[in-house]
Amino acid sequence: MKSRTNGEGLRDKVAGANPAPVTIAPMTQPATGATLLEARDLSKHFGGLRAVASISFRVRQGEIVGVIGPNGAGKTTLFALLSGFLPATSGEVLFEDAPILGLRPDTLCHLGMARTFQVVRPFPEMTVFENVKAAAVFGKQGRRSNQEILSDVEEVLRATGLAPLAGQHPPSLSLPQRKRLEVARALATRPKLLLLDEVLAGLNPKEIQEALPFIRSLNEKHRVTILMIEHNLRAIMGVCQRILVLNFGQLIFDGAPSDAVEDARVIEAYLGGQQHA
Amino acid sequence: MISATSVVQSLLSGMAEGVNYSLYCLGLAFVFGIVRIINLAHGEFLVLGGYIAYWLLVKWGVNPLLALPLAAAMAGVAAFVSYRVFLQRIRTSSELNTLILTFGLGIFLANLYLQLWTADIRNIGVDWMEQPLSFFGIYVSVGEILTILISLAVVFGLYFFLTRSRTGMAIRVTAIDRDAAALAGINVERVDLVAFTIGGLLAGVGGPLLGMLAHISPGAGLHITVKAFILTVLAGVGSIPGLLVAGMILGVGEALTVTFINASYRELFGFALFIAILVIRPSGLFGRRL
Amino acid sequence: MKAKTIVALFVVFAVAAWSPGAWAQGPIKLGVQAPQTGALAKHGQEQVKGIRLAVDEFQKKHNVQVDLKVYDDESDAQKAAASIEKLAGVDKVHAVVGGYGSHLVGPASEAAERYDTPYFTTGAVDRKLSAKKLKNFFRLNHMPGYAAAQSGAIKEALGAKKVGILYNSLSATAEIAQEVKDQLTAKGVEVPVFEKFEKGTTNFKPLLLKVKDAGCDALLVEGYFPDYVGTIKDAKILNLPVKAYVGAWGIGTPEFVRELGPMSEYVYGTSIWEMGTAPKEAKEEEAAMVAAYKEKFKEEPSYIAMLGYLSGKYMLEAILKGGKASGSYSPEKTREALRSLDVMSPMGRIAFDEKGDPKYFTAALFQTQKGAQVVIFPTDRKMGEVVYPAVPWGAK
Amino acid sequence: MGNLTRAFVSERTAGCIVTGFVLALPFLLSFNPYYTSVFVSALILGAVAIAWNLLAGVCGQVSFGHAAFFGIGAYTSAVLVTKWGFSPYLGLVAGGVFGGLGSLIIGIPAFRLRGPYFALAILGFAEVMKLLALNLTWLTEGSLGIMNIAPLPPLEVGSLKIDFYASRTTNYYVVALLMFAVYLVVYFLRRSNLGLAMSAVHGDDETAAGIGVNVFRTKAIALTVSATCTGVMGAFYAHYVRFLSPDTAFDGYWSVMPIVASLFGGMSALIGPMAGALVITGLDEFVFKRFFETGHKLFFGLLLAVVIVWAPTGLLGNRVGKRSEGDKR
Repeated sequence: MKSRTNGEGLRDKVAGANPAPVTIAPMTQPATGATLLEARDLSKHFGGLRAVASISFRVRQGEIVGVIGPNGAGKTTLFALLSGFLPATSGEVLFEDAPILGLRPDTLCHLGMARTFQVVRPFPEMTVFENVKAAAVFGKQGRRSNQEILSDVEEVLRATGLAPLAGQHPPSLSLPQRKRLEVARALATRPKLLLLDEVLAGLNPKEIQEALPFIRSLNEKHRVTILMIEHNLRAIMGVCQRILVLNFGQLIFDGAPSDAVEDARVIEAYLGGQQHA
Repeated sequence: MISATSVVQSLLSGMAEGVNYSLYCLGLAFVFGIVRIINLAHGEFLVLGGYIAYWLLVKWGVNPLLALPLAAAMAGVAAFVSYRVFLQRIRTSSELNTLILTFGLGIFLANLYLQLWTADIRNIGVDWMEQPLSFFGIYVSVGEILTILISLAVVFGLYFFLTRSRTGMAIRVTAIDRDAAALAGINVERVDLVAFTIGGLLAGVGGPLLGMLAHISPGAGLHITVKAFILTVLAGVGSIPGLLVAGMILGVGEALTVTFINASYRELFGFALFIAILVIRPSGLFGRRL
Repeated sequence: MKAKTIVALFVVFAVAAWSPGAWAQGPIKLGVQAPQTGALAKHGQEQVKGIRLAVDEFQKKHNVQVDLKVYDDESDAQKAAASIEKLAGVDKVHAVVGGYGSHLVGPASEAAERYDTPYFTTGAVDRKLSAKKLKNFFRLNHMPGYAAAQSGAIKEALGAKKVGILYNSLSATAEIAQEVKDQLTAKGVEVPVFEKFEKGTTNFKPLLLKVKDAGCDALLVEGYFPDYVGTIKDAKILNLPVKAYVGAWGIGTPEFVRELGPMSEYVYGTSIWEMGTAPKEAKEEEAAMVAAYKEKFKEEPSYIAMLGYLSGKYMLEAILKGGKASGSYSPEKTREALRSLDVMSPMGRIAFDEKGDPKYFTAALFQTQKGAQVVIFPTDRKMGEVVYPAVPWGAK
Repeated sequence: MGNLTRAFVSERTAGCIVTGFVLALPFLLSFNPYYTSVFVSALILGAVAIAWNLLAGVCGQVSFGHAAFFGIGAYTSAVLVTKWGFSPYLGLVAGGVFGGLGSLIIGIPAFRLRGPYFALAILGFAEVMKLLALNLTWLTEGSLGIMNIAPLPPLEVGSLKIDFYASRTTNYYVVALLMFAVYLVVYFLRRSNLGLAMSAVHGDDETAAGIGVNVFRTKAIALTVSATCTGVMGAFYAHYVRFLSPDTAFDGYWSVMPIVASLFGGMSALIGPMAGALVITGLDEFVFKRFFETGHKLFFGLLLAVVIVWAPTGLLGNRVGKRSEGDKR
């Protein structure tokens, strides 16, 4: 595995740290538009409840795809299925054309898929540095020198603006900082596909404004494909090239964000959802 | 070689033993399910009930109907005091700490009994309870029937208390979702105290029965605690009627192991079953919430 | 005058030189290692009571001060050995008595051997203990004596044809069960049921039903107090049709009678000593010990207390005798004194073989009749007639 | 790397203090054989507690049944030495190996259990092992136990003969050596990448899996190493006490006391469990037993309760644990 130096420091605008050369994910393939992730008739039932009902979609390399839907629409369940945290009831998931259902989360991570959690889950007894280091060490298989790992960790910390906080323990961080740690940890595994579960939730508008270019930069400069769940519609419109809309476990829309707001079913899902709420 | 009557008799004895097992472990399971404390001093509370009953029944000839509630009440008081003095102060720290605390409490109590009442083994013998009755060649004693009735009454009493009474509801809600309960205006701290005290009371009922069916000694508590553990896991945390079934499975399984295989494998049966259930079905046989 | 004075002075000096020689040894230091807490606490405590009584009497009788050190081994093997380290290594006691449970006495006697300190136990019957041929190891009772009393009585006094043996899985009971079974089988008595149960068993019915279905005449329970309580209670409920109930040790004691009341009646048990079983020669000693014990502790002595008493007594006598002979309390002299011991005691004739085992030890088999222990076997120690068939749960 | 090394500075300080104390202890006790033998037991316990804490404190998997591995180690060595004439030194190694293998038997099915359920599964395993030791008479002599287990044979270093039969002090130093070996294994393991994985699993095993940590393998290594160390200590115990029965080898003491010592000393510091074992033993021996011949356990129980209420993070937990955190800031 070779890492490539990237001269630009776009994420530094988010982090507000010194511009510096950054090494993050390897780019094994350029964003050719080939399918990176594909779900076919993916379902998950909890007893009688169909949390995810026969969903099919594709994510192409280099895309930023948003997943939206009312509460309880099955977004987080979908993520759990894709990332191997929950076994699916039926269906198929292909990652780089290979079936991945039934693989453990750590194997998926080694293949190049990383995720963040909606509710941040840092390792509380480890420092920020150790949190990220663990991801750098175990995110990819194969032995790497300590030197390589450490430089990776430092790059990710700088990129996410966590470098000054490296020695702190997560409980002492603010929420935006912890969210950044969550992303930093996922990033340190050098993923091809990043599943972001509401990384913007709980941030104030200013913080969101800072975070969006960062997400875009991950995609543009490092060609990390991103699938992100988001509640903040404005944010998702601004950053995603395509969105998936879920309602009651079903995929009701798959297309450009601008088309979604016109779609009758999407409007009904959001308004209807509000009426019942 | 083994007659059919003996098999039936053995089966029945296992069921009776099982019902009593359920009673012995009720307090521990209850406290574990509600307050999330594994009370390693459970057996010692039970033994306390046993000693109180021994003194009242055997030494002072008090009526069993009065002695039993008194014994239970004393164990309840002991639990109440233990909670107020110690446990309450560390509710926020780790589960492990409560484990060590109750373990220490158990050692303290067992040795206190040793100092107070010597190492003598005590038997609560009430003559009329020991009389055997015979039905179609199957024998039971008055005391056995009585203890089974008491056990069932306590188990179902607790069940109805939890499902019907206001306090019971509060306890259940707290067990299911502490934060929600607190938001709903339930004083969860008080629920913990009440639940722990009830756990002591329940143990206190078991003590006299243990003294009647077997015997009590200062160190008898630990064995009971371990058995209670097994049953709680077997039944699934939080399932009170499940305890009865689990108790019976254990009691009958042990009895039939002796009848058909060998007495040396009796305990092995219990632990093998325990591990098997844990691995196959970690939530226990009836692992639903209350 | 002068000569007289000189002679007198000489005598005084001689006395001073010799007798303070004995005095100069100072008090006898006797160590006790016994469980005071934990599973065996009960037995250990009784044992210590007996030893304390022996110390009292010895001090009065010989006017020699005895420093008694009692250490609790907490019913734990490591602590048992450590107690000996403390007694022999730190307190430098002249000898150790006590010890209960073969698994505690094993490591303890090993430790005593390391310190070359005589070790005299009354609570460990395992054969392997003396098989090591430790030169400092002595005991008052051992397993074959118990087994012989049981098998002999079952065959000869009761004439049972089929015997069911249930035994506690603990070391001593497991060993005696095996021994009794072998002896019975050799005598032509059938043993169709031979089963081991765990300590803490409370439901004995399935086991007893096996005894019932096998048609046994006698039920032999090699266990401890709780096991007797459990089996007798369950046998009563099942109305178990056997003709005799025999327990190993610790049955028929005053505590047993107190706790079980009428259900203690007719049980058989092996005993080393019960009130009134002393041979003629030792009747007086027995009565004196019992009276003193009651006076001191306000309760009847059990056989464990008696054993403790005797071990304390003979050990102290041996230390003193050895010390008198040589001028110092040396382990070697104490051992010699013990090995030369041959007396009639309340528990029969006492002398040791080269392994430290009691040469003449045989237990007696008694039956509890009206709350008292009536020895029925061996015939030469017989105190009364056996009531057979009779079981405790048949008594009213 | 700087952060990591700094994090261990105070641990190292605490380690040095405890090491110095352990080495000097026989001198402080003026080689009194009784106290030395009491502290041999304390160090055995301390080593088991350190091993237990690798699994619980570092990897977050609490076990209630370390007696299983202790007993397996003890019996392995005792059987090999008494029945097949192995050298007791080889027995120590074999005890560790079998302790580790035994842990896999229960670990593989039990790792999917969480929290108290994992702990209880190990407890059940310990009981099963004890019952097997009781019933496999042909191998273990059943309840009669194995007596006369050979002590460690004397070592001859030049003209110096180190004897383990009579001297408690040599036994003390051997067990101290074993304990420090266990400590170093745990210390370096925690500093390695594997230690990082264990800490991650401790923090949150799902997230750990999400960043590529093989959770099962990590837990298995923590358990196996912990059980191996415990097995070695069990084997040493067999040759030290020289008598083994199912009740003593698989005694609940070996399950419970390591937990007590760890909590007492503090689980956040690797040396905490060791310190806890020493303090508990010292208090029981020098304070409580002084006052009460028979009732000292009563105070021991009360002390446990009081300390847990008064210092829930343990004696060293407050100092070493907090200090190291402060260092990192």
